[in-house]
Amino acid sequence: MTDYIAGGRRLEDVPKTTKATGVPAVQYAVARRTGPPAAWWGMLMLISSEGVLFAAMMGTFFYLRFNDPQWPPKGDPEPKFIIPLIMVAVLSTTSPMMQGAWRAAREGRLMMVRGLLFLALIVQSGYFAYEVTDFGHEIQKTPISNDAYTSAHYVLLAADHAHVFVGILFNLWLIWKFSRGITTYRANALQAITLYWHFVVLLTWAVIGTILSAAVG
Amino acid sequence: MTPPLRFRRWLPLLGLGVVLVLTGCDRQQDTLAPKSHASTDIANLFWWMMGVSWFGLALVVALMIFAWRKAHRRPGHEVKEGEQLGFRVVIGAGIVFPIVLIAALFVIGDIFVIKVTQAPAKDATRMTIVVTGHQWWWEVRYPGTTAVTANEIHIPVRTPVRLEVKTADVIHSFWVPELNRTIDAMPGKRNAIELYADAVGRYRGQCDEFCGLQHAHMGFYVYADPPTVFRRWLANQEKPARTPGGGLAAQGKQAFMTSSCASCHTIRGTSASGYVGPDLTHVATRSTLAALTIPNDRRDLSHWIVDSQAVKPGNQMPNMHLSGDKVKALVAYLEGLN
Amino acid sequence: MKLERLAVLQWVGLLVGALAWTSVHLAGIGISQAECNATGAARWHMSNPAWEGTVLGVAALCVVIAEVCAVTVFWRTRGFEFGDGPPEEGFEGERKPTRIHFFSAAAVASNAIFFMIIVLEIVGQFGNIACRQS
Amino acid sequence: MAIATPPTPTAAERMHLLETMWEGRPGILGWFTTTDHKKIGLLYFWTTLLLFGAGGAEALTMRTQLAVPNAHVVSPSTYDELFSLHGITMIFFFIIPMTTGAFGNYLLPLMIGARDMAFPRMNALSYWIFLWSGIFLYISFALGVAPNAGWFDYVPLANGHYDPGRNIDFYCLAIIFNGISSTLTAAQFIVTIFKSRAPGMSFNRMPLFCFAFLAASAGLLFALPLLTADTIFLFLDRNVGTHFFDVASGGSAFLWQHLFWMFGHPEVYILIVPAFGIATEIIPAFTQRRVTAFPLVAIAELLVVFIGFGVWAHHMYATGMATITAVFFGAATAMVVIPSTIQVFAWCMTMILGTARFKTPLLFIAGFIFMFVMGGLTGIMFVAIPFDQAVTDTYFIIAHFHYIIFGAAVFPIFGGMYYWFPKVTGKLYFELPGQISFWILFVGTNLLFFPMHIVGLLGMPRRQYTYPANLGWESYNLAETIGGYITAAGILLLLGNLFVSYFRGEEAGPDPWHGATLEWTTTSPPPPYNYAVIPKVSSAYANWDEEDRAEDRRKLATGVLVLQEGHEQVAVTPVDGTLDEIVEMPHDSPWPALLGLSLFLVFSMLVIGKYGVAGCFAIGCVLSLFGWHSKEPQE
Repeated sequence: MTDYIAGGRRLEDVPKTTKATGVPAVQYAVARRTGPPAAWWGMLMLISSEGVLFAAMMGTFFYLRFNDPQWPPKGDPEPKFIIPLIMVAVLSTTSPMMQGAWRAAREGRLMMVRGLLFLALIVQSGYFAYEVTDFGHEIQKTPISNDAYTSAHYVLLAADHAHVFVGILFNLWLIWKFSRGITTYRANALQAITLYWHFVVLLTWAVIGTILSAAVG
Repeated sequence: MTPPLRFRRWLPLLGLGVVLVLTGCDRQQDTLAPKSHASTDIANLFWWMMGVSWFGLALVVALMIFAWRKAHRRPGHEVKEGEQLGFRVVIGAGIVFPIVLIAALFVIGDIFVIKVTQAPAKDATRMTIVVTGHQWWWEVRYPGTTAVTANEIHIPVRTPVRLEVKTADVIHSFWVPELNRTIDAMPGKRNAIELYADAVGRYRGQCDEFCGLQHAHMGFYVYADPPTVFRRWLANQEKPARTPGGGLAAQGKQAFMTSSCASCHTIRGTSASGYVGPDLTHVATRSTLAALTIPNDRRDLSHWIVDSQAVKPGNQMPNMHLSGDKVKALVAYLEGLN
Repeated sequence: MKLERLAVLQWVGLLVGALAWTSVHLAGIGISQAECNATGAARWHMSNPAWEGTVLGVAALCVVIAEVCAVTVFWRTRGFEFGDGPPEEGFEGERKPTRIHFFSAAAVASNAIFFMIIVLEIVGQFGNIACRQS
Repeated sequence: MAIATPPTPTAAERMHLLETMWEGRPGILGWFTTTDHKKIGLLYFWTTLLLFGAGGAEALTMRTQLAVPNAHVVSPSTYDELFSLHGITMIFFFIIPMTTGAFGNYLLPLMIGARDMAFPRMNALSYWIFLWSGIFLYISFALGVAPNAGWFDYVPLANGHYDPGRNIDFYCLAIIFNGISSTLTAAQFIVTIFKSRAPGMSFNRMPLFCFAFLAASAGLLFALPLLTADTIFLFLDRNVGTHFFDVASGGSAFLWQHLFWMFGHPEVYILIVPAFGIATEIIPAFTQRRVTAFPLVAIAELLVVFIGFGVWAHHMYATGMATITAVFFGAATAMVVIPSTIQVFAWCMTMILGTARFKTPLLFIAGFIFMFVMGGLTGIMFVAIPFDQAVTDTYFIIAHFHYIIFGAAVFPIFGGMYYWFPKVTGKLYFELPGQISFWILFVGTNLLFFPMHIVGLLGMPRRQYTYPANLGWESYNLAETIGGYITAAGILLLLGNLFVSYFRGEEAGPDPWHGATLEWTTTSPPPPYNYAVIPKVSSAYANWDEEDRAEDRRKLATGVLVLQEGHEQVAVTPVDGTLDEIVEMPHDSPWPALLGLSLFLVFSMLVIGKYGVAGCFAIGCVLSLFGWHSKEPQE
């Protein structure tokens, strides 16, 4: 009777990950496992689905452009350049923050995790607050019902902002969780949500790129 | 592709019901009774494809029957026995063979046959007809002339005609199975096909894309006339409507112009110039009403005027509550518009 | 060849062909749309055949490379089970390249299909009149 | 593994521990809080069966209306609602939830030797969302504002100007609502297949059933967002005044069709690939032979969905796009056939090389192969663009895709019902009525669908509520209607047989067919923890590997990998299935049901335009999510 498991791993080497609570146990468990947890894979699936959603919306933007001799059409303002780019750059800084938080969690530095999460939350909320107010102003100046261009433009932006908002909710929840100590379950969540934020940052770049493309060519 | 007459004789034996397709009596929309080179090519393509398909089906069924017989002959086997044979068959019959066949079909269909069925080159035809789909009838115009009619298209026989299709509201689809393939009337786009008829005659067509409540009642006729007849017809259609000499018809005209009819229908040469319903300038020359829903005779015409919603529920023409003699007068007037 | 390298080649064989076809399929459709669309033609003035020919050719090349990898791996791992076989000797502990063998066999078939699609796309491109409405 | 007779007292002890650890709350309430994939699978089964009844009733009503020319069984507007609902119901509310939801949920964890899905609570959530979306759709029917522009909802017919009622708003929201459920299920399955397989089940040792469900899930995951985007656009066009599809303001009617069919064609393969999976389970069991050409069949199941993403515009050949655009789709359409031919010949060769016992399940699979080849061959005809353009939107198309969707997708579902009935209920069904039900169904469906080829070629367009008498269509339509009723009778006999068998059938025992895969190693019905020992797997036909099963029994005696200390399951590396970690699984939870309900409220507020109220309910959703995650598995 062998205690080997397929792949030549001894049973006692296999960590009981989600049972682990408290810094040392979690550190041990997470270090012992070779691949990312199911939570990370689940998030990967959901964001790849979301990715297709955004691909469809950007594809729509360019497809409609094929049919319109003038883009943006008469009466619609050219998209603003500088500020949006700065804002995305700012949002991008939260990506390394989240990564850092996840690393700190792996190394069991709990205060570090809380600090970075909080910092990221501040930046993200700032970004979101600005973008939403800006969105409000724009849509009052040039209503969404102007033409196909404004429709695609605003829907794309709104969808992106919605994803930022969901990310903010995630982080609020994480901070609440990590304020009550660490478990592998929370560490997994942090790893997954970090992935989500990397995705949102990429997404925002893509969306802004699509929208600015209206100003060129 | 050459019309394989042999196929017509023995292929039907393979497909029980398909026999009936060939020995048809009153089949006016038979894809497989082609009356033009385009639809002939399509039909032949189908016969070849169907022939090969029956062989494919027979092969698979034979394999399954063989499996059943074998299991009875000598049950029991060694689990991995014959794996190589299995692989060979799957690769040969499952990959190589179909790839060759289907690639050939692709080349025949999408390189050669499509040259006949796709839109004709801009200058390939001497004549162009513009058909506009409405909910639920067809408007027909002859560019370069003032002729406008509805639901009944006349073309000179054995003359390629460029037919351009557009829509006034939703997506419709222009389809005369015996003359050519389907072509959609897309918003903001003008699609074209070639309309050509080998023989003098009347060909039935129908809207092929779901276009709302009365999609079922959106048929039309294509008349292929001898050139002289066609020219006479077109010349007549160009004329403005004849003014009735007097009597009942004159009252009818009066009624038409004063009632709401005039706001929806056009009668060239009068004040009636509505665009909602069909042009009635020569309505009496048409054999049917409401896109082939009812014949164009006195009884049906008056029924239509009195209560069109009962005949074709949901159509754009409201029931206008006219007195009996007013209706009589209108019918008399319209029947005179030939 | 080392097992790790075979594993890498196996993934190349399995994924590169699929990736190449996906990209060329979308790119080719996009190019034809851009060229055969009044607005697009007015803006880009690109020669459809030249562009289509290039992207399709490159994609075909990628698929061939993938196929070569797949065949190599399949050949190097011949003699192993695909994995549907009975338990292997010494299966506990060290692992045999059955998975690599399995996926390489799959890749050989799939790349053949992708290659055929691209061939047909090339035939369809150059056998038809550019921008004629179907 | 003979669970019924534990080898040693200690083993019995362990199994008792597992029992207490895994069994959920008893009674009715247990069904609302359950996270057991088997219970959820059964919930899915009964719900989809109900909706199948609805869709079937709609179909029969339409066939009755079309039995004779110029009939007045239903009004034109009702007919439009009927064919729209029939399509939507059968695709989104019967086949997908029946295959992925019912069969997948119940069987997938069993086949990969897992104790539950990777995310049990999310699994429950997808069921509740599905249930509520079904209720949402049929509320519209009850209110007389059911979708009435077809399941394909082409604009401009579906926009506010030509369809002012709430009908299409119900369509958009029902599709999005249901899409959430399917997306969650798809992600769920992929992760479960990646992470929860039994140790040693590397990809090349995974049952073909799992490959099929992997393919279907991937298809759903990447296809649904396209439809979601499309329906969002349509909803906004109708309610917010955007112009995505409004040609006058720079929109495009083609855009809807492209996005719709980018989803719609992969959809077709999503419908039939699980059926392939069922076939690749039933055939080995009833031929006692491994499916031949294993790697080719496995990749074919994945390829058919993958290439299926590249053929969408062959639904749009009549819209008059450029020929050089169309040929791209023609080429892909030509070669997407090959994976199917691979499988068809692999199935047939397996039957020939093995010893085929044509019991009811295998009969249904044989019927499935016949119908699938039939529909596939008419499908190949559409490679020729001119022919497609000649018969598009006629009954020829209806015949083609009903041979595929009813013949190729639903027949295996029926076969699967018979095949796994002993596993789920522990009883054997009655063989003779089973075979009779097959022959009735086979005759019925062919009588129902074959004449459609002919009326299609005779020029009968789809979606017309009646037809004139003088076009030579009458006899065929009458035959179709008769076939429709025969089919219905066959389905009733099938269900009746299973129903009676449930009460009167004899005991099945754990493995009545000597089936190939793991689920036959455990009791029928399986215990809440599925397997007393995480099974050892060294081939794709684990139940036939006697040594491994013997070793499992020894492990149970020695307690290796029994994991009775907690609510535990193993997690492996995605590709090679090396044991990686042992994770705590979450317990029963009421939150998924509550979240589903509050989502239902959100959508019903959206459909009547009360966006503020919808927002309030959305906050409710967020709160129930917080509540959901307040309890961690290990707590």
